[in-house]
Amino acid sequence: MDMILDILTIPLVQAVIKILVFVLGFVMAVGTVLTLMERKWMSAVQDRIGPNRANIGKFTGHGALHIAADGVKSLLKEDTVPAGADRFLYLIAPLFSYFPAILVWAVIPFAGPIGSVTFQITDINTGLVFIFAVTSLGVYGAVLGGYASNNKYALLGAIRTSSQMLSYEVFLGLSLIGIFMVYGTVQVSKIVELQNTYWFDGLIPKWGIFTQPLAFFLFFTGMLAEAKRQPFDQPEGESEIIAGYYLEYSGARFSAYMLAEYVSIVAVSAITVTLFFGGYQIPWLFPDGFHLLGYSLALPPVVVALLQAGSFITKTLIFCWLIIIIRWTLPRFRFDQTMDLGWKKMLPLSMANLVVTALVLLLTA
Amino acid sequence: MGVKTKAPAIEQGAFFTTRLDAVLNWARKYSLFQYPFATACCGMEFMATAASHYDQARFGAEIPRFSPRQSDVLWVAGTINHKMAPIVKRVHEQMAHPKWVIAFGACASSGGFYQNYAVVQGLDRVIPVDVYIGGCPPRPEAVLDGLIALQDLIQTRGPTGHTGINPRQTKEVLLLSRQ
Amino acid sequence: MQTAKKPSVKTVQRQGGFLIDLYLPAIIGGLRITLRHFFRNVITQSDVVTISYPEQKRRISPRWRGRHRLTVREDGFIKCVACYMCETVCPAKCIHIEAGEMPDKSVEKYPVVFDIDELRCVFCGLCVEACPKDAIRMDTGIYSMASTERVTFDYTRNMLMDAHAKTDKTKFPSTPLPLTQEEALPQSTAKLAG
Amino acid sequence: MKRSNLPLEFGAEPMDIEIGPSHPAMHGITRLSTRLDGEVVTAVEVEIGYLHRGFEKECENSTYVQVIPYTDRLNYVSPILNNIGYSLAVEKLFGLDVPKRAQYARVILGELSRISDHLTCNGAMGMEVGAMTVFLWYVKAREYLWELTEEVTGARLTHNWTRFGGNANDLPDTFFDMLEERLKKVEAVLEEGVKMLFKNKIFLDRVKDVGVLSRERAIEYGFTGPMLRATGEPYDLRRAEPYLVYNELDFEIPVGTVGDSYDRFLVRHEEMLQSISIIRQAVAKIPKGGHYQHDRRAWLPDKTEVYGSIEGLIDHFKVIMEGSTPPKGEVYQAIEGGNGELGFYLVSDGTGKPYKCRVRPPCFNFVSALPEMLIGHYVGDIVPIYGSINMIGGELER
Repeated sequence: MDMILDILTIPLVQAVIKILVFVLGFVMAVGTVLTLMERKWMSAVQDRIGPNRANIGKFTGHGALHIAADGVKSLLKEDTVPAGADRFLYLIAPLFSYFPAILVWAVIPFAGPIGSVTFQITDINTGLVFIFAVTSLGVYGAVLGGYASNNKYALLGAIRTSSQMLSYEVFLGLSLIGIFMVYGTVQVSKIVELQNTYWFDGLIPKWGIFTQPLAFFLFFTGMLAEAKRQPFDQPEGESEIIAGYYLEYSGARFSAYMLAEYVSIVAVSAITVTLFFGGYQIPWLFPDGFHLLGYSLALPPVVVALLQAGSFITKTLIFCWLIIIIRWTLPRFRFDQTMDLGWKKMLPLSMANLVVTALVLLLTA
Repeated sequence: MGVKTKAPAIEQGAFFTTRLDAVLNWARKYSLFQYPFATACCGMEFMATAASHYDQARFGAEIPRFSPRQSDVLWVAGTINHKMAPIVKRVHEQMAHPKWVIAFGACASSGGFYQNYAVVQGLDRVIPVDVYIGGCPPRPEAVLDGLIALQDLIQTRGPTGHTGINPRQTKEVLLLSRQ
Repeated sequence: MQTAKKPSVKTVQRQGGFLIDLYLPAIIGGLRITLRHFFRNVITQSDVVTISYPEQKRRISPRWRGRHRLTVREDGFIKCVACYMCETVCPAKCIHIEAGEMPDKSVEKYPVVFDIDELRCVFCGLCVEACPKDAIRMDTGIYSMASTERVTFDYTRNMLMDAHAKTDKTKFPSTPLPLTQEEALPQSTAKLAG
Repeated sequence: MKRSNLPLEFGAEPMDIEIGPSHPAMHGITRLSTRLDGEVVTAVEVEIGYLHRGFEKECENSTYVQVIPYTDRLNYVSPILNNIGYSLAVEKLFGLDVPKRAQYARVILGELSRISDHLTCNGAMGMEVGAMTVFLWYVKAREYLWELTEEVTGARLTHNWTRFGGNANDLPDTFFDMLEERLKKVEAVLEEGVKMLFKNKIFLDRVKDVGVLSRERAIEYGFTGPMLRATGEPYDLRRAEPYLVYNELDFEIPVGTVGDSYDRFLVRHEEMLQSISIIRQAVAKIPKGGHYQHDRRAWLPDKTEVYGSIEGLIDHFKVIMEGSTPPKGEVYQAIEGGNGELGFYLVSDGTGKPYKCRVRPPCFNFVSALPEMLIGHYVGDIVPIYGSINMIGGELER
């Protein structure tokens, strides 16, 4: 027994366990379920029922088994490699699309620390910069896939992806500088902790959405574009370039792209929640319990950690849901309009945001 | 014309089906991504079937993929003329295995009442067809029945569907020679 | 030729302006509608219009032109007299009739073969209109035909008569156009042959 | 290939790309060979013929009444309008009069058809710029109307409903019972569509000022229908050359100002509202009476006569064996179809089969103007422009 506890204190073992639990147990699982939930939720918007027929005996689980059916089927489907494709790049490209969506989780805290145990895979002190570094990798999966397919539509999709993602990263970064300035750190765990400080005698939490409201809109829009979700899904642009960069992929590799898209939705939601909605924080919940207007309720640390994890997961799921509902509400931009929006509207706005933030900080300091 | 009986039931013993096959076929039949090759009037009924009132998505046959690589079932909805036939054939060839074909409506199945120089007298002269849906155009109910028939076929026959060219067993008056 | 009336013209209103340029009002307005649908459908399913087809069936019009049936007389013999009207008028040429005679002359002429290729049929209903004997009808209410085999769409005389026996005549009352012979002949004494 | 004179950006090599025939945006059946400079279309060639079904040849080999089912499949989004156009042409050939009730019934069902056509077109336009939900709602609304027409004609889409001298059957009571409720539902869906799209900048950006064709060019190309009206020309055959009972009904002709995709969208939307109003007026005014006036040359007598009298039976046999036999001559009859002027030109040599039956499809002209509308726009614009012309393969290629 002691030996097990000893092993558990080794940082590497802890990290492996955390990776398994967070990435496989949460991210991949939610990403997979989202593939079905998108179909169910869009059906609800469109006055339909959505998939519900796959059954084992009488059990259908309101369509839950369709996930299994889709998964098994796509593994069994023929894996096509088009003639003239760059075979090696073509085969490995889908893997690249996972990098940003998975690596991001390294720095995202799920709950506050209990003693020395943190619920964060690693707490590097340049966390936010790390997030940027990683999300900018996302372009490779799409570009390599589109380039290697030897298909003009796929190539168009790849070109669109690269220019869209590169342009949107610019103001994505600028819009976050406001967050750096307000909280004075780029360490993700610190930012989340500082979001549990309050204005007006502990009434209103200093969440990112309250300290940087404009930055939230800019950041969220930019993140939608990074995840290539409607209204910025020109790289996939179903009605004109059919499926964009993954046009030629079939079977398991196609599912990999699809799944990567959903996983990146989860990642986008988690980053947004972490930076702007207090991360795992519940308002007025401190490590020792609730405190509001002089009233307080003491709670053991484990319960607090559980509550925090629950809050983080709930907030993330709400954002996943919102992103999906947005997709079924809005039309998509034309490609050049996406660029216009990025360079001519979002970029000046994020700069203005910086100036205003700086002024306010200067005046209040 | 002699008396026709119902199609012979699929012989059970002829296909050795293991448990694993059954599970795999189950997955295949509930995850049919579709390629809507809608050319004409039947395309309108295809839309109606996919729309809210009939909601084809209930059967897992959602997500129209316009990339043949990613689709499992090719819905040929509408008239196929001689100019279009090579394109259907090409799309069918591009589809990744396993794949199935549904001939949607009279024109795709048999040429319908276009018995002339322009129209292919039945899709099965170009590519093998797994399920025929009669009607001009078929009601969405018929389309869903066709989909269920395809699912049954997949469950019993596995990924092959109807192998080879479907034998033309009707004794219709052929106005055109075979292409 | 009617005389042309002066048209009243209405110019359509193009939208635009500052509020629209802000993107957000419209996005929120759109979200309000989709969310209304979403929550209604998730909570009460009140907006869901889907018919769960194989279990639920929609009412279809009694006039719906479905699969054919061949009607029979009261003594059980087929009403058709093999006059080839339907075969002539059929635009799809999907009806095939071969006429025959009864040896005992009780019936002048009847179809020995009456085949319909339902896969070619375009369900226009002209055969029903063209029938002078009310012998063919499309009111079986069978609106759905799908099969993995082509042959299953070939319907022979007996199969079509079988469809007649199975038709629920109360659910699909006679279509207004082909009155039955009995209805049409209240005053006439002579019955037409057949 | 029609080319633009624009210089290539960056001196880059142009990319040739084939769009269609099987492409989600091509509605199945047209091929655009485009040359792209980056994302800008510099040259387009439209190739049609992927749905040519030999309509005109089929007509020459069919009797007059057998052509009616073929006309259903011309513009398969508004089949009854085709029925009506063709029947009016044959009736003109015969010099037949149609009972008033039948004319009103034709107006009612024709306008229902027009609504379903515009619903499909506007919905598809929404879908093509990504608003899938609106499209499905519009198709849902169309379904309500199809149930109505099914109640009358016995088919959802291919009705085969008009005859020479009236209609195959009368409007049943159930139709009138259902009508008002269904129209209300359609109006509700249209209202939702307005809220989802009409003020949405993303949608407006996609359709505004793309695919512009001036009034003069549109007239030169022979545009009719919503496409012409969107350029500001109030030309509507229901007013310009009235047929049926449109003179007794009040409606406004919506016109646009610029002639871009957006105007077409708005004109179609307004036309749906006008059609609903026309239907309401017609239902209030529809007289009692017969739905079919028998003429022995044209089509079958009443079934009572067929069953009860030898003359009726002979008429019946004759008209089916020989076909309807109009006098020698030729006519052109045009109606305002879903897409514009839908004309039927018939030549009769006095036999039971038309010597020639030519259709003037409205969307042929639109497709001919496509290169002019597309060149200089982005790839992403091809889709909404193409959607806005409402190309229907059946009538384009016949």
